[in-house]
Amino acid sequence: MSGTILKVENATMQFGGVVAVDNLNLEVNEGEIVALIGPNGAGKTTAFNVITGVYQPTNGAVWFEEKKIIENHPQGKMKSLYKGQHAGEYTSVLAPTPDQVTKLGMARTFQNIRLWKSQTVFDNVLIAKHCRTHTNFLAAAFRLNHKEEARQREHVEQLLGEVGLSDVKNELATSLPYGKQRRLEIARALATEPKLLLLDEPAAGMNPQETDELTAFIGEIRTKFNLTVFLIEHHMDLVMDISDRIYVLDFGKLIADGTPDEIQNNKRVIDAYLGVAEDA
Amino acid sequence: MREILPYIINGISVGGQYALIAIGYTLVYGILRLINFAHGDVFMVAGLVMVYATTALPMYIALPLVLAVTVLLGFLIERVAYKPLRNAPRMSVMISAIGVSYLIQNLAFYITGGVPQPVSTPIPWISNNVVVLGVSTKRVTLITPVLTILLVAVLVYLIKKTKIGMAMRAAAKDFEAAQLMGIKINSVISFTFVIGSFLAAVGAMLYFTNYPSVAITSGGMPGLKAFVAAVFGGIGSIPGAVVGAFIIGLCEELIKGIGYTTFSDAFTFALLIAVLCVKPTGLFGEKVTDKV
Amino acid sequence: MTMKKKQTIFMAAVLLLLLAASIAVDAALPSYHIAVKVIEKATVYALVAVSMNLLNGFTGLFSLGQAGFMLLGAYAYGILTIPVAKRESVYQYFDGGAIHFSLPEIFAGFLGEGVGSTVGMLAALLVGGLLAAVFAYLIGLPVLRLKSDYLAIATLGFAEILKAFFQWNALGPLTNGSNLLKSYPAFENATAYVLLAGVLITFIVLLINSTYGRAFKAIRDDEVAAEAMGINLAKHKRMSFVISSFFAGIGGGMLAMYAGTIAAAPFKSTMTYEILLIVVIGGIGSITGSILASFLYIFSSEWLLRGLDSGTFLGINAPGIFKNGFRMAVFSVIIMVIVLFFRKGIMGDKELPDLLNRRPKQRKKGGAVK
Amino acid sequence: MKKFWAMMLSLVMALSLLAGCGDSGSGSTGSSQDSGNASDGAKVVKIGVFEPQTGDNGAGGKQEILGMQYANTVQPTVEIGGETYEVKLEIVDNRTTAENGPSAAAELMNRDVSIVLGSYGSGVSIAGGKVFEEAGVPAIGVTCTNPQVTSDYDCYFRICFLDPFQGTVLANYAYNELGVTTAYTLAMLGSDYDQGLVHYFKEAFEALGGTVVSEDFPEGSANFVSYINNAKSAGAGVIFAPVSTNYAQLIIEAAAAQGFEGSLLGSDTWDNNMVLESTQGKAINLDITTFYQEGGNADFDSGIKEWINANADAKTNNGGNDMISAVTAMGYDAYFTALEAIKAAGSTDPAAVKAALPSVSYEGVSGLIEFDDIGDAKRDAAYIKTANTETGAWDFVKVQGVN
Repeated sequence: MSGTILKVENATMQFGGVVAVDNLNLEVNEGEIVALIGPNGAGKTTAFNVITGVYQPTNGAVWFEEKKIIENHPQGKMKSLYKGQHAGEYTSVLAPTPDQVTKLGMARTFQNIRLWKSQTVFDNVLIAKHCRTHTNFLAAAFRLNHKEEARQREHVEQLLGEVGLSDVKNELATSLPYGKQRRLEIARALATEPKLLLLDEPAAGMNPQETDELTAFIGEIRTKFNLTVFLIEHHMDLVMDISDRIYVLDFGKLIADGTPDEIQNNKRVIDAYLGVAEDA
Repeated sequence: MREILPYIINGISVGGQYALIAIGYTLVYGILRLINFAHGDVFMVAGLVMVYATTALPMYIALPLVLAVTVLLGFLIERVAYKPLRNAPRMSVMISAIGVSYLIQNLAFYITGGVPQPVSTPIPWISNNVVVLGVSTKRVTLITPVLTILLVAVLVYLIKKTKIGMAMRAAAKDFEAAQLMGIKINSVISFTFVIGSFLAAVGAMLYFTNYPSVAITSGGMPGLKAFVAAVFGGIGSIPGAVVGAFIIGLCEELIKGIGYTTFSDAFTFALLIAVLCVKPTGLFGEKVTDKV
Repeated sequence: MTMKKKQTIFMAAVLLLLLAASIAVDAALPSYHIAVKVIEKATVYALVAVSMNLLNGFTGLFSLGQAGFMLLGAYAYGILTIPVAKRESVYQYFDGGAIHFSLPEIFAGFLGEGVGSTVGMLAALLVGGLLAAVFAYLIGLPVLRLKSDYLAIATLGFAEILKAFFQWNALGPLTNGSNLLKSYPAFENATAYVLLAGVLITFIVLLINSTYGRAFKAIRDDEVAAEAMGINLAKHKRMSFVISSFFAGIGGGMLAMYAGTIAAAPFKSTMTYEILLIVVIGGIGSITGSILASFLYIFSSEWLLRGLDSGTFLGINAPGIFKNGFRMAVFSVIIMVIVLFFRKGIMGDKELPDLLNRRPKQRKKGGAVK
Repeated sequence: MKKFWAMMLSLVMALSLLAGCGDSGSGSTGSSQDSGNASDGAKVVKIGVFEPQTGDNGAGGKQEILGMQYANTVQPTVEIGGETYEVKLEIVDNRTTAENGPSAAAELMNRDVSIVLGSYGSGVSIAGGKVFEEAGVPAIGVTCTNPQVTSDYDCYFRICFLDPFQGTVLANYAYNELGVTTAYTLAMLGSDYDQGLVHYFKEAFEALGGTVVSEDFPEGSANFVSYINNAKSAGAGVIFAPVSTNYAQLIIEAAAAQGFEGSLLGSDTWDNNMVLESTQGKAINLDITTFYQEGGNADFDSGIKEWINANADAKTNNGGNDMISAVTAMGYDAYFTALEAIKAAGSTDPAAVKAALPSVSYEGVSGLIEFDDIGDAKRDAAYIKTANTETGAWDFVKVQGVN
């Protein structure tokens, strides 16, 4: 409960002339549940995409488990277009692809659910195990990895049991009700054996009852899987309920951070965000 | 200079022919994000109709008829083969396009018996020989690039200034948003196919004035090359398609001129792969980022 | 699990039945009988169609380079197996060519005539597959980053470039330029084709049902999600592309065997389209569908529907309608009907055993039924 | 529903496969007796026609078939062992390319033919030859000019001249008669026919002391202007392009447009009415070699013209007019050569026909047909014709031999 698992350092993401994330600095400690909130278009998902390797930041770095995993500085046309800070401080380039980031122990869900549509619930989770297999394709085709495969299948069964999806494991993922699809996405992310779980609006589109269930669920899995959770959310009840700390983003800039109580009473946050939030 | 002049004149003419086909590809791709594989075959059908019409009817009826039939064909292809698949995966639509191309070729084969149809009554005046700068060539060779540029100018005006043109641009920018804004997307798409087929028909008339017969495979190669030209210029961009077509036409003829005739087609495809790998947006294309 | 086992047994039974059927056909009919030829050709097409399905149907990569990879396999097979004594006459314009050995003869040297030459032929097929795989690897590096339709056109272009190179006279001592390669050995009966293609297709099925196959399907369903779940897109796409090309290469070698001569000209986009349409008819994402469709397609076009082209069909004599090209016209109409109205083809993404065991997911609420 | 339809399809397939096997299984065991009896009691002998009707050589194949069909109307019966047999043509489309050859050939075997005629194009002939060889059925190549067709197979015979002969004849003609010292050759990439002729032409022309510039064009080319310009800048006095009919027209068009002043030289594929038509009214010199000269046999000419004009399909297949192509005449001769062989064999049994073929001697419209040891026609002369651009007809120039 001590080390910093994730550190975003001076990260700026600029698309053409638009600065989507502006000099973002944040830290997530091991075992915490940290929320990233902000009005629509504040750059929250962009920040997630930078952290998980989908986008390469224009400038800045990301550290995971005290190791620098992502770094970039303005190059090419961006050199003259760059509007952010800390130009020139970063000189090297580290650009892992999302799958490499995942393999390091960081898994995510998506704002708009992205399950594998033609696959069953069971297979959705099993496929996520693929990144932890050690066989090559020949061995896999000739079933020389049957022990590993059996272990994985068992693991998936267990995981589905723990998230309460055992009874629907042979259904098509897309045939599940919305709440369960969200849950399946989390289960799928868990199957990659992450240390840090990033949830992008896990409660989007849920009713209050489902939201409550989800809140409990997130708490549960944190303990069960010994996880750190970093989430984006609009449901303030959920955020205030489970977060240890909160970061607030507005127009790409960090405007506040602190405990739920501190944030709730922060004047700037109330002005910028709480007053206009539609879900609060 | 004297030596390469014939190659340049010929290259520009070939480029003009490709340009008229390439616009059809680029317009459709701009809106539907679909490679209309059947476009080259529409071109071929235009040639066939021209052969049949000009032998049976006087020129002033035959030529408008070619335009009308080709435009109708383009319209029908869209309605029958692409419209029902509007919400289907991209692969299905492409397969449908390949299927249509296959169907047109096979039907044309059935009708013509697989025998190339001779252009027995070429369009007068433009098929006469002329001598330019000491180089003998057909008049159509000189007319093609001029006519191409003229038509493109009209088309650009149409797209920039008229209402339907605006609707086309809107649809190309954001398909769904345009639909929500009350643009009748189906008529815009149909219109796009009509324009594309019209230009292909004009292209076919010029092309098959230069060449003595129409075979069922006549559309294949020019079609593919025109598509390469469209990609090269930046697909979705009309000036891009035209510039790309002229560049490809010129390169092809110059390559023949320096003796690498074996690779004159292969070069076009190598260029395509190189462009796609280095700058997939082509010369004038806009960058599209996918939303995650 | 038990259901899976049942399906496996069923598939094995079907394969054995096919094998038994081809043995019976071989025993009962002379090698020049049309039934033998149809089985041989359909088997080759089935292999190639399945290899294309692996790429287009299971990994979601729309590639149109299949004919190019088949060409590589066919040439590799021909070049490596033409008997040394025949090389002078085959490479008549190139002084007997640059290669002066023949794999079947080399293997026959120390394994005996029968076994040795078979091993040599298989080795040549393997080399063809590997050659196609190496080319796929190289071309895949730049091309696989492209999105669907660009990928299609780039692979199509690649196949055209290959064709030009293989017809180039400067490479004549190797490829015989525009002239035919021939006089090479071939399998003597349909059983050999069925056996080899069966083994290879079985391997593809095993691969698709393995963890890698599942990863391919994940890429097909949602690339972004697959990448986020730790699947290396570049690696897996390349793997699928290379494996598919490997089998296309072997398929090309087998087609060369079947045809008896090799020229680059037939390996054009039309051939790729034909295979693609077989895949579509069978159902994109169904192995058994591709196999079934290959047999149906080859059987009807080579045998059953010949009458459509030559005046009399099903006893109806109408030379005015049933003339050349009618068969292909009918085919293309059927294909359009399938593309537009039965988009899932014969099998959809199901396999033959699925039809026997209803999947549990189909029992559930209305929404679950597809 | 889907399940049902998949099952039905597989069932139909399986059944028809079995039915097919059953059918012809019995057919092939008792081949000669079966094929000898038609339903109406008249005896029938079947001649297989193995020709492309679709694909790149479709047009040429069809014209070749016309000759056979006409011959069949002229002589619909044959006397075998004192009995009159009706001759039936079994036409199967081999679709030009080699991978379609074996099944087309097998289909002919399935129909129990006694002898096979064809094909236009050598690649597919070699592909089919393997099947004929296995089945022991003789085949007569009509216009496949590649030497390897007959050298590879015992069963294959041929009535036309070969590439080496034709290439050499043309080289001699160009060098000696036209007095040209630089020649430009143009062949389609991937066509063994084109490349083979160019090879022999080049060999012979260079042996005579001339220089040859060779270029290839990719399949599907339409613009030949640059090639003509290349020929002009090479200073070529003659362009030799043994290409298929379609390209021949394009080359003529381009040469006329570019004002090429030398001669175009064509091979037997150029002996075609569409090629001739495209020269009409153009300032162009075109000489070709061919198997047959229209007007060589007045009866044949007028007969087949009448037949083509009376038959709409035949006219379409002939490109819409009644000009007789050399391949049509060759098809006609091939049919009668086959009849001679059947007569000599005194049987419809393929083995007997094959045994009788080597000694057949037949005076056809294209000249005397006799076979040498390999099975090739003994031909030592080709016709050279020139296109008359005013009248739109071929004018006979001379008979040219190798020497």
